[in-house]
Amino acid sequence: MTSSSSLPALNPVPGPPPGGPGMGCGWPQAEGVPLLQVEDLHKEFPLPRGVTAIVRRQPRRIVHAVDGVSFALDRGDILALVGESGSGKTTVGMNVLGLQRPSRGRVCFDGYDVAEWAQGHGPSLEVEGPLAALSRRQRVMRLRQRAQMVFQDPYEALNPRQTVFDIVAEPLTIHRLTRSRDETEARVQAALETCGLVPAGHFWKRYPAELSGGQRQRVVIAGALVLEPDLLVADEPVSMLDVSIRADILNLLHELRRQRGITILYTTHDLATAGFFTRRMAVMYLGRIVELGPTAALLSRPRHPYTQALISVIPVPNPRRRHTRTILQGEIPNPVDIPPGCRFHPRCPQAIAECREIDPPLRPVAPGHQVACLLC
Amino acid sequence: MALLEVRDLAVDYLTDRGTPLHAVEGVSFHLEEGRSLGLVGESGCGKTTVMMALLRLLPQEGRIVGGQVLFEGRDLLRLSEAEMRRVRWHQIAMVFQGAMNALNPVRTIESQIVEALTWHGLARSVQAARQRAGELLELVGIPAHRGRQYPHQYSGGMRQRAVIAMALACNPRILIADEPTTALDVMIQAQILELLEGLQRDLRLALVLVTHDLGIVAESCDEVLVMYGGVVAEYASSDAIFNTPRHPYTQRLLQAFPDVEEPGTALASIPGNPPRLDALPPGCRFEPRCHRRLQVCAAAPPPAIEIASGHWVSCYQAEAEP
Amino acid sequence: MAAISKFVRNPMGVIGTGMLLVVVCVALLAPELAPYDPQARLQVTPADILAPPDAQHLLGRDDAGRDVLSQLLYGARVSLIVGFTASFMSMIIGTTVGLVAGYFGGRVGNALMRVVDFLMVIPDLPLMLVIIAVMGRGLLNIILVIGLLGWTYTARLVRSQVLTVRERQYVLRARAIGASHMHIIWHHIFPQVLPLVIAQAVLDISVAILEESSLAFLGLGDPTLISWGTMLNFAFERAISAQAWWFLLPPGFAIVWVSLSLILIGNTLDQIVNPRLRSHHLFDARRMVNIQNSG
Amino acid sequence: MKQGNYLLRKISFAAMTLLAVVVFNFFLFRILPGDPVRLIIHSPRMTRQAQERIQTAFGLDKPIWFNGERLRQGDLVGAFDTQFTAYLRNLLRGELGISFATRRDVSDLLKERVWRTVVLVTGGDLLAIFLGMALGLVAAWRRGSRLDMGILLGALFTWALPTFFLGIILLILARGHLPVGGMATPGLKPEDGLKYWLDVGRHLILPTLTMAIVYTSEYLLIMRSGVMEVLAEDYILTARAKGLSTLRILRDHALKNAMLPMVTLIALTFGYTVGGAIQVETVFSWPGLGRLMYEAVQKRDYPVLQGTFLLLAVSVILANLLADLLYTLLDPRVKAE
Repeated sequence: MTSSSSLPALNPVPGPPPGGPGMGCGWPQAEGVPLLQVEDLHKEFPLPRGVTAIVRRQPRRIVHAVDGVSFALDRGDILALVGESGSGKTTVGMNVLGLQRPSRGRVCFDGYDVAEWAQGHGPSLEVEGPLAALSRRQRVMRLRQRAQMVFQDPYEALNPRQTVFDIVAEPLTIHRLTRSRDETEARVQAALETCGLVPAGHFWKRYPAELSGGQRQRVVIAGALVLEPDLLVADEPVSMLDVSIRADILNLLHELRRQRGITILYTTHDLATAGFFTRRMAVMYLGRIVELGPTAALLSRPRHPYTQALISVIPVPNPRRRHTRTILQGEIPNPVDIPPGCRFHPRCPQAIAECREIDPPLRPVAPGHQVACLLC
Repeated sequence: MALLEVRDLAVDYLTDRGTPLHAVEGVSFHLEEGRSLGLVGESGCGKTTVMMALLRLLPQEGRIVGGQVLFEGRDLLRLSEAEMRRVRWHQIAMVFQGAMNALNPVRTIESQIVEALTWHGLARSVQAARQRAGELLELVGIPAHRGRQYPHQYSGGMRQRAVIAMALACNPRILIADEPTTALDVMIQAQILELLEGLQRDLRLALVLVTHDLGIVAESCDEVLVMYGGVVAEYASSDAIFNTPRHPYTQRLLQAFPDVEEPGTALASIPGNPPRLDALPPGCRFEPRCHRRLQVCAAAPPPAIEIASGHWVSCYQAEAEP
Repeated sequence: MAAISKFVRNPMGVIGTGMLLVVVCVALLAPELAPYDPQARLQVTPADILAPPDAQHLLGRDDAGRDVLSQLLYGARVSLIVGFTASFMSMIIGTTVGLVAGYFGGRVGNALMRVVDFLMVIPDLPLMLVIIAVMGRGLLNIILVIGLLGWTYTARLVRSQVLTVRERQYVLRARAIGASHMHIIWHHIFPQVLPLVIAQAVLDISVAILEESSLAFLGLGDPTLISWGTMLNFAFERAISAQAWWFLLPPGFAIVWVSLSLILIGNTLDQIVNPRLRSHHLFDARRMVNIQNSG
Repeated sequence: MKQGNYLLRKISFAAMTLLAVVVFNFFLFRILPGDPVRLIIHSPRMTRQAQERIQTAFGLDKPIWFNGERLRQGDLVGAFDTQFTAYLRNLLRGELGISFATRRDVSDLLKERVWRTVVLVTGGDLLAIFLGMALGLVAAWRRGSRLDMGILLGALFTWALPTFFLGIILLILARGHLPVGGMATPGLKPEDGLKYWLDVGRHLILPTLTMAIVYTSEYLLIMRSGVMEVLAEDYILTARAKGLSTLRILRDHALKNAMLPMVTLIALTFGYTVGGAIQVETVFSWPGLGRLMYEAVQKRDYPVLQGTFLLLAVSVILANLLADLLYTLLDPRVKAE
């Protein structure tokens, strides 16, 4: 049983306009830089203060959702961002897409720091190059065309009052990418069929409620794909789906990357699915990447105690291979009060005295493999 | 005599127009004291319905239309509602899916445990009941003094622990846990599973674990019942299900399940969608999606065959090698 | 479409609609239907004052000898005009405030909701009495007062609905594909709110009609028009001791008729667009086991 | 501490609302067309002394709320020597002006009548709350049954009834059996002791009943949908799985949870209840605040109107504050907000 036999065939699509992806929106690919480069990203959410807190002049309490995350993603690459809820992985995705404005740090998309564009109210920044003449809003729209999102819950991500056609055509209308109804229909059809909804005409008058979970998720992907983006941020795209459907969606993403060269940032809590089709993996804990490396190495020889524990508790579907689990006690601390020193030390089974004081940075331990731990 | 034996259980749901939908048909299994059974299937396969029918807690549209539920030889389906109330919680307790909402938000955790004890007459005084509630909380790893707190002051994992403590209040013979770890993080999930395994061992509980996650079942269950579309696909020991599965659905489901110890292996998927209750196939319910279907499969549902001792398969090709 | 067929299948909704249609027809056709000019100054003899019903005057005469039936028919116009225009005003204001406060939130949203809280706490009828007593009793004033004070509940309803819709992933998706705020509000938020707003607006019409009749009964109706509330005011002041039920009861039951019709419609709409969970956990469990005894 | 936040917020909101009502009350009667105070001053029905008394009491020779002239002269205190400050000063002293119609102090009038309305509203409201909750609970539990349909239709029908019309119908029906107007049979005095109070009680029956019937439907409908939502919650299923009986679940799990939101709703409904009191008191000539307000409207007695409105608004605001405080005590979740 190979994966490709169960794959939907990728239909030939009216390809991107001549000149490579991105040309259509007047934003050519830059040479020699990663498609996406995140540097020291911070995202903080201040908590509302009560009246008494203001009167007593207590400092504003801050949720450190993302607390210094850096990584780079080359064109056509795929990176899994793995973490439990509260690790900040979804927030990273939102900041990469410019749906939230980072508190600090840079998010460089094709050489431009898009962090500054995101729903800011400040003065329009001077940028050089092909986008110089555009307003902030126009630049954000360019980014929207090139970076798209796939959502966790296909039951929630589709407006129940829109038909499949309306949903997939909506980005085209918003970006005024098509000149005629025929052209819109052609592109919607192409996107739907790429995502395995064949024949497309059979689906596009339907409402989301008439579709199964897997079909809905395909519609979500088609709605992103219709803009022909370079980057897809897939936020837990299969966690709400049944096991028998998951593989289909993962295979579809896999093929999109292979055949279209789409770059994918895949956030998940599930190491097992991440291991299935990613080449690199980053494990996040409490707003920080604690281990980043090649998937195979990371899964077979995890270095960070957190990664080790996380892998050990994944249930193995075979009773003959039951193994000892390293179960961490307690729960992820509140990201308002991040422990001093190594943020993992209060739960770390191997912690030593120094861990309480030193906040370890990511250090290379093998080619392409970095760990933030004093003991590694 | 088995502690619990379910024979040919069938449940219908009535639609608005009064037509019955056959949600569950011909489900049989048995459970011995101190053993654990995993009930596996995808959403909508009827696994929760079976458990609700055991305790006669189906929703208003639900009807038990056939079968027997023998608890210590007594058919629970023939008890009066008042007799049934004495079985619930005292003999068979249940931890529901989504424990977040299983606790009354305006009452303390302790009072909700005490309620179960006093209602079933298991405490000499309220004082004694409180004492016992504290012990139960300690048993599941919650400091006793936190019993005086309200559910919203607990994290998700702690609420699930509290619900388990409440389920143990009356020393039940059987504990049913319906998706006890869904919506919990992997680490918390592992904590809860370890807790359940430990309790089952120490208290000689019979445990029924209802889940969609094959991995959980492989780790914690002695026997496994795989359900598909309201019927039993395969019922066998855990080892047989995972190493010599005979039903095509079980086989495919296992291939679709990613194994972290073998990253990079291709994942299989099952084409199509699970059957809808209002459009059940006339033959085998898996037939439209099956990669090994024969003509006979579409004609009539296959009977359950015991191909080896305790290994039941509902498939015409159960004895053929895959 | 599904909503319409659900409405048609609901007897309460159908009866309510029928009852409302009757009133609307009466209001439109009042000049044709009314046997007399209700305002006309009549030559009356003492016997005509509060004369009981007879063949010429099916509902008798009032204290000025005028035909009660004709007044009743014309009265429908005032009730419906006040009800529909005031409720329409409330709907527009309430929806706008609710959308802005819910979608944008922030300081403006908070300030708007404080205004809503404020208006909800002030007792309505005394406030209206005071304002009308000072501003004058014209029809326009009455409509304005009812309309401008009646939007708070709609605003709250819309806001709470917007707050939940705003968090849905399809709104996030709309942002991710580059939709503007106006696009999101118009295409993704408003359609989810509209059904609730309409159901509420229908109920608001009946509230407005009841409020107008209360004001009129308390002597603050438009003096140039005949409304059911004014009729009751006159009847109560002058006819109750004379036991002239034909003057007292018809306008009262007319108000009940029209407001009941609207409440039935509104309640049915609310049931359809606001589907609370279909079943609950406390029902007669004895029916659950349905096995023929087979030993 | 968090609970303290909630309380502080509620108290400051109530204070702001009060202030807003006070300001509104002033401006409505001064700024709006046909400034009633000035009209009355020039009324030929007033004696010269009375006119002068009003003139000084209201500071009518002064600017309305801000004296720019004085401010420019650097006189900060004088800048606020205005009609508005005069109004505030009077208010703080409890002086609400003099009734045009009866020439009595408005505050005396209010003092005399306020308890009569309190008795009526409290009695009617308590009865309505009790009936509404009980019937709403039963209807929700027996949802979809004939009993539920009957209760629901009854509630919708009474909801559609104008309060005053219900009063009139009861008045016609009860005439001859029960007293239908006033507070006591003429001739009886408080000095007559028990006999007098029993007579007052008999006079209270019809007004209270009218209030109760009208507001029962209000509470019933809210309670019914509230209980239906609670009964669909998972913890009710847990309670059934625990083996509890239906009555026990209704009492220990459904009732309390559904009642909590009712507390604030009852307070919000209090505003309507006051409006209902005006109508009921008018119909049954019950000499309370509502009847006072009706008479003031009829006679264009603006000081009385103003004073009554202020008192009613203030009491509704305070009732809401009280409900919020009560809610804090009852619902553990508020503390965590």
